[in-house]
Amino acid sequence: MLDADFFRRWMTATAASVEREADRLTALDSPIGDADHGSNLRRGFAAVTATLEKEAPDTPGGVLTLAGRQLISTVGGASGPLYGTLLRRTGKALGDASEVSEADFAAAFRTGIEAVTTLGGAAPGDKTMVDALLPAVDALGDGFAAARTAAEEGAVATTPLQARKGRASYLGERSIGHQDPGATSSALLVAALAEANGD
Amino acid sequence: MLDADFFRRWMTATAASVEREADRLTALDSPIGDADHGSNLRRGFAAVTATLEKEAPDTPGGVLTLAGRQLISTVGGASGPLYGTLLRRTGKALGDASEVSEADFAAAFRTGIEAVTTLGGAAPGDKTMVDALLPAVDALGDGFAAARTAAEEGAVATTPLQARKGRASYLGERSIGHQDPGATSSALLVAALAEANGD
Amino acid sequence: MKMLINVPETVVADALRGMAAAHPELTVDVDNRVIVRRDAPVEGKVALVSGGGSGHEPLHGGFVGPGMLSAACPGEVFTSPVPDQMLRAAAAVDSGAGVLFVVKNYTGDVLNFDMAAELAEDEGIRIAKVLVDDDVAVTDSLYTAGRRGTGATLFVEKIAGAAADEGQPLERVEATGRQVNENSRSFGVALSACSTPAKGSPTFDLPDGELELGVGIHGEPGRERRPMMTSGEIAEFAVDAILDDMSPRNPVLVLVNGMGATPLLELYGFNAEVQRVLTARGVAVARTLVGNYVTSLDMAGASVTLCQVDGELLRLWDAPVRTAGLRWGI
Amino acid sequence: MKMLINVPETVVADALRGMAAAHPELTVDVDNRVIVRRDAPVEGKVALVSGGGSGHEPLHGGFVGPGMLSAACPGEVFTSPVPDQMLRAAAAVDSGAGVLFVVKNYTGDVLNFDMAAELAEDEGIRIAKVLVDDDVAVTDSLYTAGRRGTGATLFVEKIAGAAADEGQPLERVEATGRQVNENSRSFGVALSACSTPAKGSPTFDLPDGELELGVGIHGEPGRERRPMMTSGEIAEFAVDAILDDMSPRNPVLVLVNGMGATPLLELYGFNAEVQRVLTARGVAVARTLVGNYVTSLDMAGASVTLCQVDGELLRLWDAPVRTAGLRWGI
Ligand SMILES: Nc1ncnc2c1ncn2[C@@H]1O[C@H](COP(=O)(O)OP(=O)(O)O)[C@@H](O)[C@H]1O
Ligand SMILES: Nc1ncnc2c1ncn2[C@@H]1O[C@H](COP(=O)(O)OP(=O)(O)O)[C@@H](O)[C@H]1O
Ligand SMILES: [Mg+2]
Ligand SMILES: [Mg+2]
Ligand SMILES: [Mg+2]
Ligand SMILES: [Mg+2]
Repeated sequence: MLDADFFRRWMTATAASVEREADRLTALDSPIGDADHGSNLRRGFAAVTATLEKEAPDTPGGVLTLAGRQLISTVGGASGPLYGTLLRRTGKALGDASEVSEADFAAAFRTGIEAVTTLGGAAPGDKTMVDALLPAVDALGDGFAAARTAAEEGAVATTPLQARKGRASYLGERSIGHQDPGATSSALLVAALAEANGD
Repeated sequence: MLDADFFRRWMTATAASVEREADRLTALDSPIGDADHGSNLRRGFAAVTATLEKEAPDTPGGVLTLAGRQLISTVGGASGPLYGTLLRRTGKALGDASEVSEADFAAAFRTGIEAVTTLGGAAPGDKTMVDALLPAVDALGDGFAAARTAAEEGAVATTPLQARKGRASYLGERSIGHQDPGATSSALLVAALAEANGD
Repeated sequence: MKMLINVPETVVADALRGMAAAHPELTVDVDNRVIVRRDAPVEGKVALVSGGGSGHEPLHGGFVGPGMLSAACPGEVFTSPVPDQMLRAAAAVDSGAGVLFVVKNYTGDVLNFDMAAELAEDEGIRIAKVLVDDDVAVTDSLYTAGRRGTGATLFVEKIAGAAADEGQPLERVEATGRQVNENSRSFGVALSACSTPAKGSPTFDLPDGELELGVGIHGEPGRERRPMMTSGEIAEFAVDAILDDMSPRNPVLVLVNGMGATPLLELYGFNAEVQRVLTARGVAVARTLVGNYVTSLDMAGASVTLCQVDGELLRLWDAPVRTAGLRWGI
Repeated sequence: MKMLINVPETVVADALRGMAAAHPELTVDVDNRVIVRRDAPVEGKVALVSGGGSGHEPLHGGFVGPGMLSAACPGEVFTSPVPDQMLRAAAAVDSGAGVLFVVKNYTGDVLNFDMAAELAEDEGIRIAKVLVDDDVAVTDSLYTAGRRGTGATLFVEKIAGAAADEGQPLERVEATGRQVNENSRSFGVALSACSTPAKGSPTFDLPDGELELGVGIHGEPGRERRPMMTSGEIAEFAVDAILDDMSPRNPVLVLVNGMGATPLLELYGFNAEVQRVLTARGVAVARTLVGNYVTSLDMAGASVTLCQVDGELLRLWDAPVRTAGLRWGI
């Protein structure tokens, strides 16, 4: 079973890896975007860990809802509302249970991802974060490590795609050949899940 | 004896060498000035030859006075009024004789150079056109070729000087080590004199 | 890339402190990143709120004042602001007559303003929205996020702002803003990329001798790269790209906009070519504005925006405006 | 260096055509290179004429209009205009009350304006002159051509222009202009060199990680090169260089001026630092202007100008002005 502490560790691990990889995320956002994805997420997840320390919600749902709200309030851009919605809706779906099973989490995470696709309108193959998140949640049944691998493969697989959503879509065919920054940060998020689990 | 045709040839030869050397003059004006000396003089002497063709004055004084007025009206910057005054005052000093001796010209040219120092306030050693013009007029007694050599040496000798007049003076000691663009174009003007004489 | 900054993290806050010092006629909330007209809320009048990533100055903060915006929300550089800012701005300027959000069509801006609208309506503030999407370099199709909002933002903010200042109701101010957007088309070119403080180096490589056609205002590359063109050729390309997509029967407002690092001397020269091409194509010009209005940090380049105007829109364009970036009539 | 131009030779003429199209309130004589207020000569009023090399836009052409200049003469890029232009301008704007030449202190500008003054007086036009020399980076001594005229030109043109607009006689307008110059000091820094169209490449090399302190507005290198500094450090250096040379007891006007390629976002941030330093040094600020006003083509960098003002000068500064580049009160 996963408790509030697990989800706090997830957020802390995400913040750490986003901090480590911020320059790479920004560099990926440079040829096909506006060169801010790394600094956006760094700002957001630093705020998330700070607020989690201060408010210390004691349920899994409370942790993720607060984290999502904080991302919405501090990130801006496309990724702020999208990642914010992902976590907030996942958190809401978890309700106020003090512990949740891995299956509960997988179902809630899928709800969160669906909220992202509703909000942003992206379908699989549009070269967005969805291309890492969906394979990850599909693989969650096989454990966090499998989800991590699926997310990473999903991120890499965005390279040959032509973007249809977000800024990269303005480039038309010139977006082909570059890995999507948002899919890359989604892979970090999922990897942090495995890390929080000690995998 | 030197007739109007000789002075027309002088101006044409100057225009041609300024045209050839414009980029070098501008390049010299770049580290210690504002990178326009070549284009300034090219514009000016092109206008001079055009106007001389159209108006065709028939005295040495007429040619130089008209050339000087034309420089004043088309060059601008520091070099426009200075070179314009140089030629205009030289021309005025030659009066309306239809031919002048080399000695007449040397005396008139000195009057023109004095007008330049009065107008611009530059003394020898201030790293200006004066540093090529004065040695040239001093050497004119030995012929145009000697004047050319003196002007060229004078121009080269500006390199180690610290500028005290014109834009280069703003640089203080950083003006040391660069040849003065105006002294360099003055050497072209004097060399054209030798060329007009067939030296 | 050298910049006149302290550290990248404080660039926006530093700029807001500097704006506050230079413009006593504005209330600048540095901590919450909201710039508001000192006299807001103006009794009985619709308020206009806009915002977007920073780096496009004077847009939007420089357009706050009588006759134009009531408030602006600057985000991080090239990053849409967050809903909290927009909500705070709306609350500060609403007189009860409602608030019009002017939103440039970028995924981030749209999502954040939508969230803010929901929150504001929860607080009883009436919200309407105009989405600006004027950039013909982007095809508006299922395969893109739709056209970008660029130069037409200035026209929308000025003209809808004048309508609001006259006391027109929210629905009419919104309709006017939409009409201005529908009547407007833009096309931009870059001679160099720009450098964001966070990245510290140019967002893309643009070799000497080449230019990018069809760029936006966020340092993204354009649709196409070509060997360098003359000002006259660029004017033809840009105007024709616009006229491929609109056939003005009324006279147009012309905005010849600098991306930030192109000297005004060049912009005026470019304007001469734009006017030449418009005349050749039979397009009548009502007014022309030349300058750096919707910029892209230190990018070299320019954009052209045309906005077709009838007598009423022209009257609103000519109406008095008093902001840091645009000012006439008062 | 790519530029948005046709060919270097027509840059100034192209820009004038573009200005003419954008500003119907100006009479632009493209062939003779004179920009004149449409309503000139204004009966009974002293006229102000300025000019200088092009590349500093909006200076001077952008400052022609009610409350400021009567006419401007743009020279080639970074090259003083010729006497013919100034004479033509003076003849076009003189109402009989005389003409004030506002001349930046560069050898070329001084010589050409002096020649024009002689010619104008031959034609019966009364001429007075204000020489602007505010740049403290240059020592005013026998060993230099004297201090350069930079940012203070804007203050002189605005304030003397307001005095002329009020109908003050030539001697008083001249005295006011001189007083403004004497009360003003500037200091500029460059983060990059600029490229003139004729040369087509940067006028000097400035490696990454270094800046030039004490630059002028013509792409000349400054007095000193240093490792890159923060915005706050630059503000301290610039303000202290100015205050070494003046001890304002009255409040000052502050101009935080961009050299052309520095984003407004950075200029506002720099202003915040300038204001911080001024407060720390006990200097009171009356008004602040931030923007690209006296530029150096595409140079990145900024300058600070302070002008000490008493109540009368401040009143004239606040007086209405309506030009392309500076506008308030009308
Ligand atoms: N409509 C969308 N749906 C899902 N993800 C999107 C959408 N638009 C953009 N993204 C994701 O957001 C990422 C960019 O985030 P970021 O750079 O922070 O925002 P912005 O594009 O506003 O600068 C993209 O790489 C992409 O993965
Ligand atoms: N006061 C002066 N007296 C004599 N020559 C001068 C003076 N000032 C400048 N010069 C000459 O003018 C040259 C520069 O001319 P130019 O570049 O055409 O004008 P500007 O300095 O106005 O750009 C200098 O190299 C110098 O030789
Ligand atoms: Mg981005
Ligand atoms: Mg020069
Ligand atoms: Mg962004
Ligand atoms: Mg010059």
